[in-house]
Amino acid sequence: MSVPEVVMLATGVVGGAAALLVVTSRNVVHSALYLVVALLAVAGVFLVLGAEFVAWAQVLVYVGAVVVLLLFGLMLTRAPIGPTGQGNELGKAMPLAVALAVFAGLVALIVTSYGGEVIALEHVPPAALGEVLYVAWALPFMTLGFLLTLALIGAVVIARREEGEGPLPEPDPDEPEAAEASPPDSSSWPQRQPEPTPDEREVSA
Amino acid sequence: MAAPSLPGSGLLKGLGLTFKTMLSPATTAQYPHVKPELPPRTRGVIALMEENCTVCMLCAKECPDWCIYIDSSKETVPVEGGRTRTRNVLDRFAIDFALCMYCGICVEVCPFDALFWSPEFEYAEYDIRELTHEKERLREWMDTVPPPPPLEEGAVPPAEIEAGIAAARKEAEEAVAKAKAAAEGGGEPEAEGPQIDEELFARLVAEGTPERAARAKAKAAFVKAQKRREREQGGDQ
Amino acid sequence: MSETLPHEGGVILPGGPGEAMSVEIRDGGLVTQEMNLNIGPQHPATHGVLRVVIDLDGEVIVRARPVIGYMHRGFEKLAEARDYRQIIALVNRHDWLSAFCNELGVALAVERLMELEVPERAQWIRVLMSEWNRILNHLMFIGSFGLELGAITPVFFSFREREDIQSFLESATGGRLHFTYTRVGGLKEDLPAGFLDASRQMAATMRSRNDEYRQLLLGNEIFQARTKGVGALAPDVAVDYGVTGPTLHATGVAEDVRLSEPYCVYDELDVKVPVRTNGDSYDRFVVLLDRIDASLDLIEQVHEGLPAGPVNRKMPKTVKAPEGATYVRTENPLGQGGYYLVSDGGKTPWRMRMRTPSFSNIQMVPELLEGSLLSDMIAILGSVYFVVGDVDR
Amino acid sequence: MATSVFALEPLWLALLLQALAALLLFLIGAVVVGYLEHKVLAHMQDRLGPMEAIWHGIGQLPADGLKFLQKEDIIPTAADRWVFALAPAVAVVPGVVVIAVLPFGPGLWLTDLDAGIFFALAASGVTVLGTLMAGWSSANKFSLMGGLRGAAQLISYELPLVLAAAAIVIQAGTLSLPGIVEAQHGFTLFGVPMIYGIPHIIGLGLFFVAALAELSRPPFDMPIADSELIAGHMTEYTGMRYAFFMLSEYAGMVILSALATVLFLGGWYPWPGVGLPEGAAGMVLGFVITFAKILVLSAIMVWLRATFPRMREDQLQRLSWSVLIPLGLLNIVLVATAKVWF
Repeated sequence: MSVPEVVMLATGVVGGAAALLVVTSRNVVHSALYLVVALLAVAGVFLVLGAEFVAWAQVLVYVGAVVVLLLFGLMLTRAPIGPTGQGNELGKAMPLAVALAVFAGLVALIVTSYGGEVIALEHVPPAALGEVLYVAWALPFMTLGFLLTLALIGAVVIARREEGEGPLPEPDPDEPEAAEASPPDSSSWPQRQPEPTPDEREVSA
Repeated sequence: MAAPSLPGSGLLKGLGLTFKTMLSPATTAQYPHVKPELPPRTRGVIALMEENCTVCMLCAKECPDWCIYIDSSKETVPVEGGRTRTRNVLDRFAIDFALCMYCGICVEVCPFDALFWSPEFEYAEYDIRELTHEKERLREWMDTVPPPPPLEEGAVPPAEIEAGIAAARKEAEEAVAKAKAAAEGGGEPEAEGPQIDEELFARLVAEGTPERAARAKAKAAFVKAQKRREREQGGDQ
Repeated sequence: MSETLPHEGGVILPGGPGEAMSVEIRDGGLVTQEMNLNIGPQHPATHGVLRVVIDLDGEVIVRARPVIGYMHRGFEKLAEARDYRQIIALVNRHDWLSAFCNELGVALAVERLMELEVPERAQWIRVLMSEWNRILNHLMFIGSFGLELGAITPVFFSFREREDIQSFLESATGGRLHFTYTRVGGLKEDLPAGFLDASRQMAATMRSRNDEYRQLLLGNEIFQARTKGVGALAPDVAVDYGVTGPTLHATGVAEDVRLSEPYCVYDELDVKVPVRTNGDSYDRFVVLLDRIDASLDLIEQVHEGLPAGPVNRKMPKTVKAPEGATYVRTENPLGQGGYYLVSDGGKTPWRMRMRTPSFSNIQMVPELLEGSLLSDMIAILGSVYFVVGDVDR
Repeated sequence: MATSVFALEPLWLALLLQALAALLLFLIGAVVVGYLEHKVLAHMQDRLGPMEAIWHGIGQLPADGLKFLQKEDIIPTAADRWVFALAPAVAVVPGVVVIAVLPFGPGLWLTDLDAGIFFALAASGVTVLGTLMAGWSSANKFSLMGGLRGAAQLISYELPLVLAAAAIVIQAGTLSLPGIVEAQHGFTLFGVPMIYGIPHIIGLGLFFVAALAELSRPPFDMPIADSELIAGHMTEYTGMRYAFFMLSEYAGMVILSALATVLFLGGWYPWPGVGLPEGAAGMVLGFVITFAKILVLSAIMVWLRATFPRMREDQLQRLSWSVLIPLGLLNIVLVATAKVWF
């Protein structure tokens, strides 16, 4: 075996093992951390295949953002540490079946598409990738971008509509500051409990 | 709503100040290398003038946290041609500085001027027991006691000090000669009680100023005038 | 300690073993559970050993409860076994930032019981010392407030000034923090030569330095965003809780003992009480800075008007207050100090009760904290001025 | 374009040397910037800072390192041992890795990736995982909140950071860091050689602000907030593990300053159009120039720390989403338009 093949195999094994641990781990946060390993392994596979840009995109988007978001959510809801019980007791058979089915489907797809064809590993410079993405596939790419933007706007709209707790409204910085010399004015005494207004709720990730 | 984000003048002003501070020399005192200059009244450590102590125990009694330990014994002193007298002998005088709260009550209540403050403060120890200074150590601190500072303009020295100075001066005068009739007590201020500028006071009251406020203003005016007079006198000499 | 709400109805999804968190769905929405958080007794934001138990919903404080008493040293009881001279050394210490003002309050109470008239010069010097002590105190809070908001420089600046002021106060009193300069019937001794010059010089320096704080913090947009509208206190609530001092002045109420019930020679001086109207953290901070200027004005008046004369009355060896009771109010740096002195004619008080400003100010904390963000808690605790020793005594 | 001085023949030797150099640069950079912070901060606060260790406290940080080494390594009973122990490493490793692509002078880089800037940003974004792991595994509520805030902040500020860098990539037409430096070297504005930082002043501001937030440096240090969360995710850490977090912070300052130097300040060239001598002299000079620029940027970070209070979590989120990100998008549009126009 050549060096790239060995590396490919190694990253594949690590990625597979980590993926298994993601679903078998009792601790959700551990699962998320195994996911990091799995995703990094996938980035490694991309790297071996010469898709440098995709590999770094994988790291930036998935490890740097998606998993962080995931962990963020977990910490918010499952704050205390320790294994998290049984969870959903639908049994292990069904997820396993679904996973196996997906795996089989993917394998079949790859085998039928490429068969025994050997792909020469070559480094794809980002410029070439850009060429493909923005020239040959410009329309699908833009459609996708448009779709994602719509989804984002939708998410913002939904998040804003929801009433509920949030930080107190910001004081208006344009509000004129009480002048040093101005006499005490009882009419400007503030409310004891300012109500949060929906407009001023924070829209965060 | 506008986020408080755009770097405004306030942010820049602060940056300017810190930058200016960076360029000016720092005020840090390089302590172990440069010793601080402490005023004479600093309550650093208590010194004992053993010779003055009569074992009256006042300091030990008045100490709020009982950190002064005194042992004494009686000694008979034969007096020629008279009855023998007993005298208190100081066997032990120790101050536990681990307990002391540096309030200075002992120094203040001592009727025979046996205790003094010294600004020395570098007597930290690794062992807390070492912080109990016995009378020998306390006597050593005596060498570091500074003379009391002169008082601010307009102050009246305490009566006993004044009396002491007067007595000493009188003695000195007697010893030198009886010829001169020098004026006594050059240093004291002429005024004891609050004096006021009567003229101004009358005018202010006439103008309808409340009496207290008028009195205050008149007093301030008087003090100012007095100071001016003193300065002028000083300039003449 | 946990005061979480009982789960009424709804579906509770199982939590893990030993897990305090469970998920409840009610009315089609996720019911979140509050997190109980102990701020203190060892926490940098509480200036000592105050403990605030808060319940958090996300970062919003739902409930807050200050737990005090970690620093209780029984000052009032101790005072019953101390003679009046010793008490003065003692009351220096519960509010270590207002040492002189506290000892002055006790001395005034004893003098009132004894019906003593204190020499004029002593009274003026008492005012001078009180005002310098006030500035010392405010500098401390100005510095620490900046620090709590994450600005680390003001505290070094304010300690630089504190150091200078303490140094020349030390030349008169012998102490840097615990002055022990007042005596029943006057002062320990008169000012040393050169003190007034040093004081004049420091007052001038302090004025320019005070502008530096304004330059460093007040105009800063981040500082304004962190403090404006945060912890806004309504004047009626403040009065109800007995809040006094700068915290009260920031709400627009100009109650100040130096004006309403003058002691020493405050009635002969032109006392200015800076007042702001919003009652929020920003205003409380501005009031502090303005009070430094007001104190400097007073100090300059004392420089001008200090009369000559003795600073002490001849006192008996043992001071005994006649039988009776009195209550003296003083304007301490943090608010109103009250000293209730009951004497049975002996050389120690029969009972001495202190009304300390910090204790009243701290009562406000739950009122202000509830509904605010955790980060605002720091801005609020830092600007409701209190000293834990003064709270717990 | 110059090639890396580390392009040696036996691959293993090159790799070894590269790893060593990366580690060394990481440590030296962190220590130098740490010392800079000690001194600049002190003088801005009217004090002297460390003065005793060797000369003007120059040995303070190595001494601190030694002290950290001998400290007891405490892992809280309730902590998740493995995650707790791993977190400092996770915080440090990305920094070391990013060093590999940073050009410190002509030929003074370990490897020149085609997608260098992209890699650097991606890898430095992984640092937050260490924060999150530390925050979660410490079994401490303050740490947890610090971790949460750190994560929220990183997600918000990663975007403006990448957007600001993307505008420069459009301008330079390459993702490679040495490539950007060379492109900048040839850049002229109306015929005058100019660093990117001047026409791209918006981008520079965005990048700098976002970098501060990524590093949790004041005024964006809410996740650490020592007066409030008591150092956030680092609350439970002691000894070497704590030192690792500090190292990663200072190294992060070096890395992001170096990136800003490359993107906006002309890298190792004193000014675009002004060349460097060939050979070793040029390398040394280039290294000195790069490092000087890094130190100036780090000093500005320290300056901000000395002056500003920290922003509240919701304020800094609002700043990112409603000011920086729209500004970043606008910047890209402007740059792209200008690029096509001229």
